[in-house]
Amino acid sequence: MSKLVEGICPIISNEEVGPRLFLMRLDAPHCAQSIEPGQFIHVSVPGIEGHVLRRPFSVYDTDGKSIISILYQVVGFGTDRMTELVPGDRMSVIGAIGHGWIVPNDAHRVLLVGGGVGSAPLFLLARKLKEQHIDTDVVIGAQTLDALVTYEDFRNVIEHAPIACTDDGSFGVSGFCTIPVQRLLGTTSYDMVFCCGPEPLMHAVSDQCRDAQIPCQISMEKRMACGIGACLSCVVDTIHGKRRACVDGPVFKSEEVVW
Amino acid sequence: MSKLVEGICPIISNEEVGPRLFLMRLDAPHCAQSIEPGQFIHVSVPGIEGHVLRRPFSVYDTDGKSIISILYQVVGFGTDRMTELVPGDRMSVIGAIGHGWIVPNDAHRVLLVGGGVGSAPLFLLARKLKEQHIDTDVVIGAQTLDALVTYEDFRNVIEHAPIACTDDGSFGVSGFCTIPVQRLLGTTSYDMVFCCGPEPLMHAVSDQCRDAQIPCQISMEKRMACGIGACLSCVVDTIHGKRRACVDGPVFKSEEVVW
Amino acid sequence: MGIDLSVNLGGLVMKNPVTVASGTFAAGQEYGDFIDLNELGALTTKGVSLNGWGGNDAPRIAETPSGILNSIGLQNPGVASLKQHELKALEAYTVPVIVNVSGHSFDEYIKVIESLESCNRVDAYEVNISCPNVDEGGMTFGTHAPSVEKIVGMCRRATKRPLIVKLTPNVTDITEIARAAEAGGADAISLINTVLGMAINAQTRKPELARVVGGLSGPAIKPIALRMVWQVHQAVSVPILGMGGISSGTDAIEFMLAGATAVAVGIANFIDPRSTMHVIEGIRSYCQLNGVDDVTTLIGGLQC
Amino acid sequence: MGIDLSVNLGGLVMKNPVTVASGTFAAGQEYGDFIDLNELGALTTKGVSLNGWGGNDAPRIAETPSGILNSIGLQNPGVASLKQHELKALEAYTVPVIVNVSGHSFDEYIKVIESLESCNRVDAYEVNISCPNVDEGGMTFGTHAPSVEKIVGMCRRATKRPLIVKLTPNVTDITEIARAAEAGGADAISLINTVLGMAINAQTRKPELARVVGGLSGPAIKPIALRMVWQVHQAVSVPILGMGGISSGTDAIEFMLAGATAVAVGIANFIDPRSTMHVIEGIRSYCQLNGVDDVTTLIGGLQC
Ligand SMILES: Cc1cc2nc3c(=O)[nH]c(=O)nc-3n(C[C@H](O)[C@H](O)[C@H](O)COP(=O)(O)OP(=O)(O)OC[C@H]3O[C@@H](n4cnc5c(N)ncnc54)[C@H](O)[C@@H]3O)c2cc1C
Ligand SMILES: Cc1cc2nc3c(=O)[nH]c(=O)nc-3n(C[C@H](O)[C@H](O)[C@H](O)COP(=O)(O)OP(=O)(O)OC[C@H]3O[C@@H](n4cnc5c(N)ncnc54)[C@H](O)[C@@H]3O)c2cc1C
Ligand SMILES: Cc1cc2nc3c(=O)[nH]c(=O)nc-3n(C[C@H](O)[C@H](O)[C@H](O)COP(=O)(O)O)c2cc1C
Ligand SMILES: Cc1cc2nc3c(=O)[nH]c(=O)nc-3n(C[C@H](O)[C@H](O)[C@H](O)COP(=O)(O)O)c2cc1C
Ligand code: FES
Ligand code: FES
Repeated sequence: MSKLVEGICPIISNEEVGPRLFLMRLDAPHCAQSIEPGQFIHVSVPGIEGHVLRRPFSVYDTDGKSIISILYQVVGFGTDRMTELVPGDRMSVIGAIGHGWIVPNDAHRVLLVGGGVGSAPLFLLARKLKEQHIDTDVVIGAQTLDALVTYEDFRNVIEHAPIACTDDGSFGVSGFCTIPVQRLLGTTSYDMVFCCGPEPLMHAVSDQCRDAQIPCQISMEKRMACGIGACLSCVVDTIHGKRRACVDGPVFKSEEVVW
Repeated sequence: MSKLVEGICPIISNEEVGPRLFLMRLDAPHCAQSIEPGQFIHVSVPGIEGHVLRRPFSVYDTDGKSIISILYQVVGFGTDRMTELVPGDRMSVIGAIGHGWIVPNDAHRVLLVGGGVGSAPLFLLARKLKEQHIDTDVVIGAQTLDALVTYEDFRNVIEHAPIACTDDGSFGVSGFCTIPVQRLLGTTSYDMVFCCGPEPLMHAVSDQCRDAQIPCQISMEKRMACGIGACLSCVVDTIHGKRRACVDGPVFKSEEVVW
Repeated sequence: MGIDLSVNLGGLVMKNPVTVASGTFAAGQEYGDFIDLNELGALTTKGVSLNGWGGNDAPRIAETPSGILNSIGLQNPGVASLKQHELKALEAYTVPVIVNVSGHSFDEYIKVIESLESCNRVDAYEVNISCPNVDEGGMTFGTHAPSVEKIVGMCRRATKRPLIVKLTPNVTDITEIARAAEAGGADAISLINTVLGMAINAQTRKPELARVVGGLSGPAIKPIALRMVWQVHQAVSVPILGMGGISSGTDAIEFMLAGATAVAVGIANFIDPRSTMHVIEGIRSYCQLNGVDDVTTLIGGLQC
Repeated sequence: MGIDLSVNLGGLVMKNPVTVASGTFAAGQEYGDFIDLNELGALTTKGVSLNGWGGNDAPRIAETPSGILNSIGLQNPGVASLKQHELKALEAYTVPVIVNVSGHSFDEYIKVIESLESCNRVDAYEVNISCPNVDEGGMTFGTHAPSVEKIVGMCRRATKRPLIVKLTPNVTDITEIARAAEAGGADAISLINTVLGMAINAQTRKPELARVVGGLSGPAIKPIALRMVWQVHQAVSVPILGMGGISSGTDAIEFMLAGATAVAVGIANFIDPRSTMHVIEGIRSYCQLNGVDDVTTLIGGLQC
């Protein structure tokens, strides 16, 4: 992990892209130039002075020079307030933080599984895999079609069309991501599965991978205070003991996690 | 005092009119139609959720139908946040609250003394005095000329030009309001003096009036919680015991106040 | 679905679990412009002493992060005045009335209650034992278990009406105090009163309150209040009236899950004079959304 | 004007009054990207026990109004590991180091101190007596004056280094505990540790923390902390290290006016990793603006 920097970053755009889903672009050269897929930023949302913690968000995309974007879902006070921010407003951003996805040197074919906004930290990975000419399948799920906001982005980057799942069957597979994942694991020999989403999904996919004997990495979402490794708030139980999601993760090998 | 109402009021305009001085116009028919000079509103500033109290402001002016305005000085967190509000934003407003200035039926000539933003609650009074054809002198003070923002408004309403004082002598009398007040009390026979401003000024003017045997009313600024008479936060020591500034005041007869 | 919001707080039947925190609502009249007082589960009046107290000097309040400090000092005109004016005015309403009782000596509490026994507009007493106790050398009654048991026992003998005892949070072990109150005969326990705090103005180098220290309340203390309600719920069998930073239905539900039978809305009334109504509506819609048809099933329902 | 910001905290000389609150700063390395650790008045490390503890299950934090609850549970790798790694790494710095010491028994505290006596990178001890005490049946050491005097006395005999005793605010009378610490031989008193609290998720009906209860800190508790510093300043003659919600120079000045000789920045580090530097700068500019040329003249300078 490179040196951490805090920057006061102007917002470039902040658009609603789906139900309670927003894409925010920030001018954050200190992150844009060093970001690795799977890393996150820790932001201080302006105007929530009674809520004292920063909020962590995966970096969704970057131009590699100055702009980064995050894809966020409105779930509480802070994300609600974020929707009110307009271009020119500023946020303090610490980043890029954490250990991201590790692509094995000899990988030929991999599977990406993203549930809900869990697909956010996978998009930069998809780009990187494309650059490295690694054959990539993508399974993404959402409650409804209009929440499947990353579909087009993935389709533009990877060779095969992403496999979509919707809880309500409004598009693609009807049901959870685990259905197509099970099928793919049975038919394709992957070198690695990368998964992010709600914890039950990650747990299920980890089990599927273990049964299929395919290595899997997952990105843990734990409540974070400092976000830089100092407070021990964000621990994940692993076979090596408690590890900090912020700096020892957020990406962990699924076989090391104790659920 | 008429029935209290809470209304969610759109902001019509919010302009900087002097150093750290702003004039905000609100669409508040429930206040505009019933307001009496010297009454105030108790507002809930949006976006200061870690600061839990409402803020009280005197009503500066009204069109008598739907619009009221307040003249506020930036002194802390809430007023600072208020400067960021733009037309269309809304504030919860309780009002109009309190007992305002009482103009004696037989008054012929009166003196208004306003120090700093203390001139705010006096402007509606000046209008009323004009309607009632009561001869009115006005003394207003500020630190500097550019903070003397109510000067023009008073001049447009009252017959005599207001007497201005500036601490730095940049306009009018150099020094505090008490200097011209002393002179006027010696030369003119007033039926009532109405004074609002910093507590030391009100105390001094009260003493001057007592010595000159002219009745005086002052408007007390006390920290307020409920603003409607329920919590006993805002008490003023009077010869009748403790009285609530919010509903028993904010205007008190100066001879009743125990300093 | 008809949702039953009614609760029984140690003999006091409330049609919904919401009352107000003493001292934030006077005796209700001031809020009459904003809400129908009869919609409350109960109305709790400002603390009353025998002959009245003048209270502390101003400034009496200071704003702190997500809270306020107050040092009103239990200003009140005395029990005779309460009966003559406020309780008389409340005859126009049907809402149950809880009278909050203060005293500086064992004797004063009893005299206040005795004076109120003849008044029909009193449905329950809330005995505030956070006052400095002259009998025991100025120490607050409520911090010393034997004093608590003694004062509660004396109050118990003075009335058959529901007796709610209000505890101060400024103690090492709230369960010890709660058990003493229960042993003394309390029908219910009310908590928490304010947390002792202080604010300083760095510029003037003076305290923000004339009285120097004051009582902290509001959202800032909600975690402390919830913890104490939960601890006391496990320690005693009498019902609990929970308070401390409640401003929404969700807050109220949290207190009920922790073990409160009813809740009181305090400084939220200052922020929004209709807070109590929002809390009641919030409880009702929580029940609706979660298929709860009897609100009492939530009491102590925390899963841990 | 040269402003003298240096203070003497019970024998520990600090070039400015600002350290960090134990547990919010690890042993400093993580903050090295943001600040120069040598600019701190002192650096206080995370609590260490003899053989290390695993701490509590996650979730370990919850956000509350103007504060956070934590239930880290003093996770630490043990004193040997601290010496080998963190204290070794601190040899590259000149900042004075305060090591925060934890234990579950009288004996454990002493063993931790004894183990650290040989290490030159320790400039003072801060003994955290808020842990559950196995010797006295699980009750927290810090809530019982005789235990406090005993444990402090034992630590005192184990070291000649400055001994700071850190008190829990969860007591009826903080001055009684502070006097016991002074009697036991403390060179300084540190306060406050976190206030016991709880948060509940109404939707899941579960506590927000796996451990159910946790410690409240942040701006929400500042009024409580200020009040206790002020009370203790009047009760003892040893210097005080004040903390609880400090995030600005103004906050720090308030604590010093209340009686603190030095201050610690806690969760403000999480919000802004440069907080400590802002606090130091804020103290300096307050002194400049107010003609204070020696910061120690502010200590206990409250006018009331
Ligand atoms: C490494 C990491 C990467 C993340 N990436 C994304 C992303 O790309 N897009 C996105 O929409 N969300 C992401 N999240 C979740 C996001 O941090 C939360 O949704 C957000 O903090 C909620 O804030 P709030 O104020 O709206 O909610 P509140 O409920 O008010 O938050 C209260 C507290 O809980 C924490 N919290 C709430 N939900 C979560 C959660 N799911 N995970 C961790 N902490 C939480 C908040 O940070 C805050 O401290 C990520 C979380 C982590 C740990
Ligand atoms: C009846 C009345 C009428 C007022 N009319 C006006 C007016 O027309 N124009 C104007 O600029 N100001 C007026 N004030 C003062 C105004 O209320 C305060 O300046 C404002 O509340 C400061 O809020 P803040 O958040 O910026 O300051 P902060 O310092 O952050 O406020 C902290 C707390 O102290 C209170 N407070 C701070 N200063 C004062 C004060 N001077 N008087 C009372 N409470 C205070 C706040 O309301 C809040 O509760 C009036 C006050 C009263 C009581
Ligand atoms: C201004 C004020 C006055 C109070 N007066 C009393 C009182 O007279 N008797 C009493 O038992 N509690 C009194 N309290 C305490 C409240 O009833 C309540 O216990 C406390 O405020 C916590 O609730 P809250 O956080 O919702 O305000 C008072 C509180 C405030 C803020
Ligand atoms: C995450 C966290 C961990 C803590 N760990 C310790 C500790 O190991 N030892 C200790 O004495 N205090 C510990 N504390 C308490 C702090 O040192 C401090 O007393 C408290 O947080 C109040 O300061 P604040 O409000 O500025 O955070 C911890 C606090 C937090 C938030
Ligand atoms: S959030 Fe502080 S260690 Fe991970
Ligand atoms: S502010 Fe509550 S009585 Fe005046």
